[in-house]
Amino acid sequence: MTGETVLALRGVSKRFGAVQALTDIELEVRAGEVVALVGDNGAGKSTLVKAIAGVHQPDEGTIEWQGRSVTIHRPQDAQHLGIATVYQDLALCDNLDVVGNLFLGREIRRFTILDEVAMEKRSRTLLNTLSIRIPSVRIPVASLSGGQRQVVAIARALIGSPKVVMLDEPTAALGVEQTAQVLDLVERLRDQGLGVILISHNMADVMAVADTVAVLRLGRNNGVFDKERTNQEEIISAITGATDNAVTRRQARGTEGSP
Amino acid sequence: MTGETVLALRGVSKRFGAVQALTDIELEVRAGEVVALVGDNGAGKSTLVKAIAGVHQPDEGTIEWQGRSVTIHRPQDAQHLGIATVYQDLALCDNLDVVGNLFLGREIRRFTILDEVAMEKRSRTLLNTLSIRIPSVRIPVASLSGGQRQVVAIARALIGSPKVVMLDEPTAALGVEQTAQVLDLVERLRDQGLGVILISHNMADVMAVADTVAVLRLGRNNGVFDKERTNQEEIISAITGATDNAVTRRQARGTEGSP
Amino acid sequence: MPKGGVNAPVPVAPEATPAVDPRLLVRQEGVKGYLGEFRRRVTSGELGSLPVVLALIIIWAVFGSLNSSFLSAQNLSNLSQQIVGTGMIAIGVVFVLLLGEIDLSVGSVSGLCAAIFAVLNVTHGVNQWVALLSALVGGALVGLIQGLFFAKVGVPAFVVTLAGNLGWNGLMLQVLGASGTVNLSGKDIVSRLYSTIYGEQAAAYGAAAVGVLLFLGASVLDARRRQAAGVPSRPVLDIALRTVALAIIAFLAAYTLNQYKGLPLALLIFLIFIVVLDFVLRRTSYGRQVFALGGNIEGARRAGINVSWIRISVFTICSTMAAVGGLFLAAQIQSASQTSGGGNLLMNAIAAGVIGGTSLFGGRGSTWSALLGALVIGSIQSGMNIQGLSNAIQFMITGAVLLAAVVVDSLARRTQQAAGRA
Amino acid sequence: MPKGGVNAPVPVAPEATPAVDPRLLVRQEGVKGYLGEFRRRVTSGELGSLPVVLALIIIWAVFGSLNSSFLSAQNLSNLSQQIVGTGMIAIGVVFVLLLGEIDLSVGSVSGLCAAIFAVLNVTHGVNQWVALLSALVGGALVGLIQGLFFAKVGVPAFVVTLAGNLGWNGLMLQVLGASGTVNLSGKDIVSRLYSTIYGEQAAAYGAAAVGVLLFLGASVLDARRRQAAGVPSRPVLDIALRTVALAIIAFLAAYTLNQYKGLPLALLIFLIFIVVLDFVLRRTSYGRQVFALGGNIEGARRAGINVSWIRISVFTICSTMAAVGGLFLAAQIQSASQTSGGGNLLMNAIAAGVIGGTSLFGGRGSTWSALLGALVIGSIQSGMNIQGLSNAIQFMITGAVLLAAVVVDSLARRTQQAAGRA
Amino acid sequence: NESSGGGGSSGSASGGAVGAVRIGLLLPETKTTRYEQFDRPLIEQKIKELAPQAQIDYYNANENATTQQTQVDTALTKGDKVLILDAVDAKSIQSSVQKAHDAGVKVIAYDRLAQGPVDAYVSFDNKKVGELQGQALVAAVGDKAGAGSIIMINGSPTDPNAAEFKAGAHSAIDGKLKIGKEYDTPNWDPNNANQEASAAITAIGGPNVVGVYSANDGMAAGIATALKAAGLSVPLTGQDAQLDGVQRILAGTQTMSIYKPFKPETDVAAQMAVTLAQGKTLDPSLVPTTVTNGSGNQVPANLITPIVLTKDNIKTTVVADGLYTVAQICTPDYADACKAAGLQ
Ligand SMILES: Nc1ncnc2c1ncn2[C@@H]1O[C@H](COP(=O)(O)OP(=O)(O)OP(=O)(O)O)[C@@H](O)[C@H]1O
Ligand SMILES: Nc1ncnc2c1ncn2[C@@H]1O[C@H](COP(=O)(O)OP(=O)(O)OP(=O)(O)O)[C@@H](O)[C@H]1O
Ligand SMILES: [Mg+2]
Ligand SMILES: [Mg+2]
Repeated sequence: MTGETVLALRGVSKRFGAVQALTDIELEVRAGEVVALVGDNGAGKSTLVKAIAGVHQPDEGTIEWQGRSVTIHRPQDAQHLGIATVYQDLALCDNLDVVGNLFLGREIRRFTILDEVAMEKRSRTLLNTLSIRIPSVRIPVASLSGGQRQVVAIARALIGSPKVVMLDEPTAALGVEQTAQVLDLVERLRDQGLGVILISHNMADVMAVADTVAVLRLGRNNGVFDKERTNQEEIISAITGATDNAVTRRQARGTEGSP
Repeated sequence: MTGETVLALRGVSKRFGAVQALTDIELEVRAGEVVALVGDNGAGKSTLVKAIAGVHQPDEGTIEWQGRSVTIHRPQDAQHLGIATVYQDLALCDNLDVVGNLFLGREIRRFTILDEVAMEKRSRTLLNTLSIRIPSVRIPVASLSGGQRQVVAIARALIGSPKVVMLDEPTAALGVEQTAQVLDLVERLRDQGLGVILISHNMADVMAVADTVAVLRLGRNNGVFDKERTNQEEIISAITGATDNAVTRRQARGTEGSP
Repeated sequence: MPKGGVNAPVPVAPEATPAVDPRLLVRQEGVKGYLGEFRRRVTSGELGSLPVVLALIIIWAVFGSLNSSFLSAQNLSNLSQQIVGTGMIAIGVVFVLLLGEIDLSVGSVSGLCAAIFAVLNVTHGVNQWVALLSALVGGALVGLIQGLFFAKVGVPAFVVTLAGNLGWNGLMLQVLGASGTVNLSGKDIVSRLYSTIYGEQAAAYGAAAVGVLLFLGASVLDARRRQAAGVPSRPVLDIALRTVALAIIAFLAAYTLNQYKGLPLALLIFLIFIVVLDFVLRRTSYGRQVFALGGNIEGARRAGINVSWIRISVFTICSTMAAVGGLFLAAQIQSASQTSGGGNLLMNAIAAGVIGGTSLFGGRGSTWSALLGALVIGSIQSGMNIQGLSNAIQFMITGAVLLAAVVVDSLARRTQQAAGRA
Repeated sequence: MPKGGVNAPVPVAPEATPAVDPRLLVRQEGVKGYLGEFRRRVTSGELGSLPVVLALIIIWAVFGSLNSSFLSAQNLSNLSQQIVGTGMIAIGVVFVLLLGEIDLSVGSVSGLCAAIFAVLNVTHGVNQWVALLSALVGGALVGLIQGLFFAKVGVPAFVVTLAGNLGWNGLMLQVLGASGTVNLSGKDIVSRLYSTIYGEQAAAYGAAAVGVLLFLGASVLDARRRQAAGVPSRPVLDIALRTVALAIIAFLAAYTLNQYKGLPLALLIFLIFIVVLDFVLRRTSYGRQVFALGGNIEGARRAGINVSWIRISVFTICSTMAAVGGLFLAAQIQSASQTSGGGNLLMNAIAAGVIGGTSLFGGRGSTWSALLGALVIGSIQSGMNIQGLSNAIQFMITGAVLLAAVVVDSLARRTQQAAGRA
Repeated sequence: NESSGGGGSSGSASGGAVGAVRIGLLLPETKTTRYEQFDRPLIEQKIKELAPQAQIDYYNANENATTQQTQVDTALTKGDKVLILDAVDAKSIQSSVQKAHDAGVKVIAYDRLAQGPVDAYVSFDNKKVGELQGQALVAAVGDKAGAGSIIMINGSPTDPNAAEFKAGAHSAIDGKLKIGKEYDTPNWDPNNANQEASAAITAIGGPNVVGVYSANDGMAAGIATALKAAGLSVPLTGQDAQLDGVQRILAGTQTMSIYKPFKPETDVAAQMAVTLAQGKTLDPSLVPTTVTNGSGNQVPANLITPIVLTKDNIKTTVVADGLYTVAQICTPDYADACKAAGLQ
C-alpha cells in the first residue's frame, strides 16, 4: 500500500538558547503512509515539524526529499517541494477574512486581479467537506471559535497540490463530528498516495489512522512502531518512559474504584 | 455529594455583529459538582464562559452567584466573586516568564517588593503537580510548547482561592500523562467542594469526570444530562443534532471494514 | 500520486453538510431591511469611515458659521489643492502603517526629491521629464535603501527612517547647494501640476460622471458574477443607494469647484492615485500580502509570502509617494527651498493616515484615509488661518479640534469593542 | 469548602514528578563554564545591551581619534550633563514604549513645565519650591488628561499626544507671554540642578563605591535567599565578575569626572532616577503589570489587571518625567524660551529609548536604555560639534552613525532570531 | 580673570604671527542660506588673511538654543579664546556668555545682541530691518492705502528674532496701512505662508488686498504663488536678498527685499576677533558706538545699515558686492526681466 520514501530526516538536531530541543532525530515518510508522531508535551514534535517546514533551520543533520538531500531555508522552499503544514499555533492572519486566509500566498487570479468570486465559492466547498459551520466566509478569522479557526488552518493546507501533509495536532480543538471528518480526510489523503505526518495526543485517533507510530521523548527518538504489531499500552509507555505512569494509575483507580 | 447552587445563568443571550452567538441560555453549577459543557465547534461554549468571566457582557439575561443576581463587568469582578477561568486561547503574556505569568495580578510580595524566590518555589511545586517538564521557569512563555503553555494557564487558575473553576478545553494540547493529571486535578477540586465547568470535545474525558453534561447547539441549550443516566451516544447525537452523523458513520465503517 | 492543484486537490467527502448558519441574522429585503441593518451597525459601531466624515462635517459647519468665507467656493477650491502635497505623502504612509511600521523620513525625502527636480531642471537645464523621472527614481532609491536596512539587516524601521530623516535632509541641503532656494520656472511640468485648473464646466462634471459610472459599473458587474456563481451578493437597493450617495458628493464637489475656477489638476491626480492604489491594496495578491504582513508576520511568512520583498517594496512605494508629494509641495510655492520637507509635514502626513482611520498597529486601513485625514487637517489649518488667531491660541485649538475629530471615531469603535468585534 | 489562598490552594498530587529537564544545558562550574556560556550567548545573540555598549565604544574611539579633545575629561564631563535633560524625558518614554504606545507630546510638555517654573518663580516671584512643585504637578496633570483620553475614551495614543504636542506648545507660548524668553535667576533650585558640581574627589569615588556595594549586597542577599529556598541562584563567580565589571566602569567614570570639576549633581540625579524606576519596573507588581500590558493586553485584562489605571498612570509618569527633563533643559540654558521643547528634542528622546534597546512594540525594555541611548545620541552630537562640519554633511553623518549604532544590535538580534528566540 | 586666553600667544603676536589662535564661530541655523553661504566663508577668509595660523572652529546650532549652549561648552573644551556668537536666542544665551566670560574667553555678539557680559557687537539691527520693510511696503502701496488692507505674514512664533522684525514693521506700518489679517508662521514655512495668504485673500476678498508684508524671502516665495493663483499683483516684501528673492524682484512678483551687505559685517567681526585674540583692545574705529544689551551690559558696537533692495539697485548692490553673478541671477527664465532691468 505504501510507496517509496518521500521525506527522510537524518540526524537532525536543534537547539534553542540553552535548550537542546532535538537530538539526532531520524524519521522516514513514504508515499501513501500515515506516520503518527507522538510524544509527551515538550518532546519536540512541533519543533521537528517546523524544521521540516522551513520555519526553523536545524543545527545539524540533513533532510532528504525523494532521496535527494535538500536545504529548506524558508517556508516557501518547503512549499515548493510540496510540503503542506498545519501548525499547532495555526498562524492565521486575524485581520483577514476566512477566504483571505485560505488562499493566502496562492490567490486565484483573473487577469492578475484577485478572483474573489471563485475563491469564495471554493472556500465554501472546502469548509463543507470538513462539516464546519462558519457564519460567513467574509468575517475576519479573529472572530471565529477555536475549532473554526483550526478547520480553516487545515483547509489551508489542502489548497495547492502537496505531496506530504504535516498536521500538528489538527483535531485538538475540534468537535466529535469534525474530528471524524478530519480522520476521514487523512485516510483519503493516504489513499491518494500522499505522505502524512500526524501529530496527536489522542491515542485512539492515532491507532485509528496511523500506519506507523514514531515516538519522541525529550527530544530523542524513542522507537518506531508498526501499527499492526503494537498496542496502545506499548506506545504510552514509550511516550512516558515508564510502564507505571499517571495514565495507568488512573485507569487502575478507575477500575478498582468504580462503584 | 453536591451542595447548593453557586452559579446560575438565566436566559443569557449574546450577539456579535450579525451573529447571534447565544440565545436564552440556562445553566446551573452546584458546589462540588463537575458540569461538562459540550457542543459542536462554534456552538457558543467559549462565548458562554467569557460571558461568565466578565470578558464579554451578555446582551440579555442575568447571572446569579450564590442566589444573588450579580453584574460582571470586567474580569476582575468575576475573580473577586471567586471564579477562576482557563481560556481556550490561554491569553498568556508571551514576554513574561512562566513565574510572571502564573502570578500575574496576584504577585506574592515582601514589604511591597515582589518575592521572586517564593513565587519561583511555588511555581515549581505547582508545575510538578501537573507533571509537566518545562526547561526553566524563567524562560518567556513564548518559547514553550503548546502543551507547556496550556499547563501554565491551568496552573494560573489554581492560584488564589476560587469557588468555581471554568476550564475551556484544558486538555486539548496535553499529552496522555498530563491529561490524566488534569482529570485527577478536576476530581480533587470537586472533592474540595468547588464547582467546576469543564468544556471538552473528548467524550471519554467528559464521561470520566463529569456529574452533569450540558449540551449547547447553535447557541441554544440542547439538553442537560445526568452522567449516571445517559451514555456517550445520546450526548453525541444531542451535539450533532442527529443520530446519523460522521462519527457513527465512521464507527460503522470501522466495524464493518476491519480486516 | 496526488492529483489536484488549485482546482481539485481535496477529496470531497460525499456527506458534506451545508454551511449555512441559522444564527446569521440575514438582512430583510427592501428599504426596511436596509434601515434595520443600518441601525444595527450604528449601535454596534461598525461604521467604517462614517465617524470621520461626520467629524469633518462638524468642522466645516463650525468654521463656516464663524466665517462665511470658509465655505466659499474659492476657499474650498484652494483647500482641495492644498491638501494634495500632504495627502500624497500620506498615501505612502498608509502603506507603511498597514505593515504596522512607521516611516519618519517622508518629510526629508519629499524635500530631497523636490530639490533634485529643481536643481536638475532649473540650475542644470536638464529636460523637465528627465528631471521629473530622476526625482521619482531618487525617491524610490531612498525607499529601497531604507527597506533593505529594515528587511534584510533587521534594523527597526523607526531607527532606519529616523536616520534617513536626518541623512536625506543633509543630502537635500547639499543638493540645493550654497545658494539655497531654487525657483521653478513656472512653465515646467511640476509648476503646472499646481497651476493647471480645468476651467470648462464640463471638466469637473465629466470627472464626477466618470467616477460615478465606473463605480456603478463595477458594482453591477460584481453582483452579476456573484449571482451567477451562487455566492452572496450585494442587493440592488444597496448598490443604488451607494451610487446615489457617491453621485451627490461628486456632483456637489464639481459644482463647488466650477463656482470658482474649475477642476484643479492636482486634485484630479490625487484622486486617481487614491483609486488606483486602493485597487492595488484590495484587489491584487500584492495588496493582500501587505495586509497579511500587517496582521501576522509569522503567519504570512509561513504562508510562503516573501516577507522581505513585501517590506522593501512597501518602503519603496512610501518614499516614491513622498517624492510625488514633495513635487506637489514645491509646485505650491513654485520653488524648492531649504525648509522643504521640514516643519510639521512629517507629523501631518502620518496624522492624516491615522485620523483617516488607518491603524498604527498594522493590517487595517485604506488609501482613502489619506484623503479624509488630509481634509481634516487641511480644513483645521484653513479655518484657523481664516480666523487669524494668535499662534498660541491657534496651536491649542488645532490640538483640541484634532483630538475631537478622532474622539467621534474612537467612541464608535468602543461600542464595537463592547460588541465584541475588537 | 475550598481551602487555600496563595499558600495552599492546589491539592498536590502525591505522584508529582520532578521538573528538572535533562535537555537544559547546565553551565559548568568555574571560569571555563563561564566562558563557554559567554561563547554560546554571543553565537546565539543573547547579549542584552552589549551591542549598544559596543557601538558606543566604537563611536568614542572614532571621535576620539579624530579629535583628541573629544575624550578629554572636560568634554566627557560636559557630555554627562548634557545628556540628562533628554535622558530624563527618555526614561518616561521608555515607560510608554513598554506599553507598546508612543507619546509625541513630551517635547512640548517639557517646554511647558519649564515655562511654568520660570514664569512663576522669576516673573511672579513665587517661592522656588512652590514653583517647582507646580511645574511637576502641571506635567503630571497633562499626563493624566492624555491618559484619560487614551484609556477611557479610547483615542489612539498617537493622536492624543500629537494633539497634545500642539496644544501644550500653544499653552507654553501663552504662559511665556509676549516677552518670550524668561531667564532664570541663577540662584534658584532649578538653576543649581545644572550648575552644582561636587568638587571634592571623595564625592565621585564615594558615589561609585556606594553603587558598587549596593549591587554586590543585593546580589549576595538574593543568592543566599535563593539557595536557602532551593531554587537556582547565580553562581558566586558570576556575581564576582559582574561586580568587578561594574566597579571598573564606575570608578573609571568617577576618575574622569574628578579630572575636570567633579561629580555633577545632574548626573547623580539622573542615575538615581534610573535605578529607582528600574527597580519599580522589575521588582514591583506595578512594573510587572506594565510589562504584561505590553506583552498581551487582553491577557493582562483577563488576569484581572486594571488596564485603564495602568495606562493612565504610565502616561502620567511619562509626562512627569518630561517635566523633570524640561527643568534640566531649562537649567542647562538657564532660561525658559519659546524654543524650549522644540526642535529635535522629541525625536531624540524617543530615539534614545529605542536605540538603548527598548522595543517599540511593547513589553521589552528597561530604564537603562534611556541612559545608553542618550549617551549614543549625545556622543554623536558632541563629536559632530567638535568636528565643526557644515550642517549638510553633519546631518548625513549623524544619520549614518545613528544607523550604524543600531545595526550592531540588529545583527545580534538576527542571530538570535535564527536561533529561534524571536 | 585678566589672564585671558590670548595671553599665552601674545608674546609672539607682536611679531605678526599669532601662534595657534583658536576662534570659535557659532552660527544659529541653516534654513536661511546666508550663514553657510556667506557669513562663514567670509569670516574665515578674513581671519586667515589677518592671522594666517589662526584656527577656526565652526558650529551651527540648527535653530536650537540648547544645542548652541552645548556648542559653547564644546568651544570652551576645545580651547577657543574668542567666540563670534550669533545667538539663536539672544536672551537665553546669557548663561553661556557668562560661562565663557568666566573662563576668560572673549565673546563677540554677531548679528544679534546677546545678553550677558559681551565684549563687542557687530550687526544689522533686527528692529531696523522690520522698519525698513514696513516703510518700503507703505511707499509701494502708496495712495491705494485707503482702498483696502494688507496681509502681514511674520516669522516663526518660536523665533525671538521674528518678534523683533515684527515689532519694527509694526512701528512703520501701524496707522498708515490697515492690517486685514496677521499671521505668525511656524518654522518660517513657505508652504504654511502660502496657505495663510490664500486663506487671508479669501477672507478679505481679493480686490481688497493692497499689499503683503512677508518677513523673509522664503515665505515670500509661497505668498507670491498664492497671489498669482488669486490673480493679484500687489506689493510684497521680503528679507535676506536670497537668489530666488532677487529673481522675483526682477520678475516683478516681489517688491523688495532687505540686503544686508555681509562683507562689511563679516570683516568687522573678523577684525574684532583677531584683535581680541591677540589680547589687544578694540580700536574705536572698529566700535564707533556703544549699545546696552538686555542684561544691562554696555557693549562697544558697530552697527551697519541694511539696504532696501529693489529692482533699481540690484546691480549696484548684490551684483557689485559679488554676492551673485549676473549669470546666476539671469537664468533663461529671467532673461527678459534682466534685460528690462538693464542687468544684461
Ligand atoms: N522558540 C523557542 N525558544 C526556546 N525554546 C523553545 C522554542 N520552541 C520550543 N522550545 C522548547 O523546545 C522544547 C520542545 O518544544 P515543542 O514545541 O517542539 O514541543 P512539542 O513536542 O510540540 O510539545 P506539545 O505536545 O506540548 O506541543 C520545549 O521544551 C520548548 O520549551
Ligand atoms: N468576537 C467575536 N466576534 C464575532 N463573532 C464571534 C466572536 N466570538 C465568537 N464569535 C462567533 O460566535 C460563535 C460561537 O463561538 P465560540 O467561540 O463560543 O464557540 P465554541 O463553542 O467555543 O467553539 P469551539 O469548540 O470551536 O471552541 C462562532 O460562530 C463565532 O464565529
Ligand atoms: Mg507541539
Ligand atoms: Mg471554544
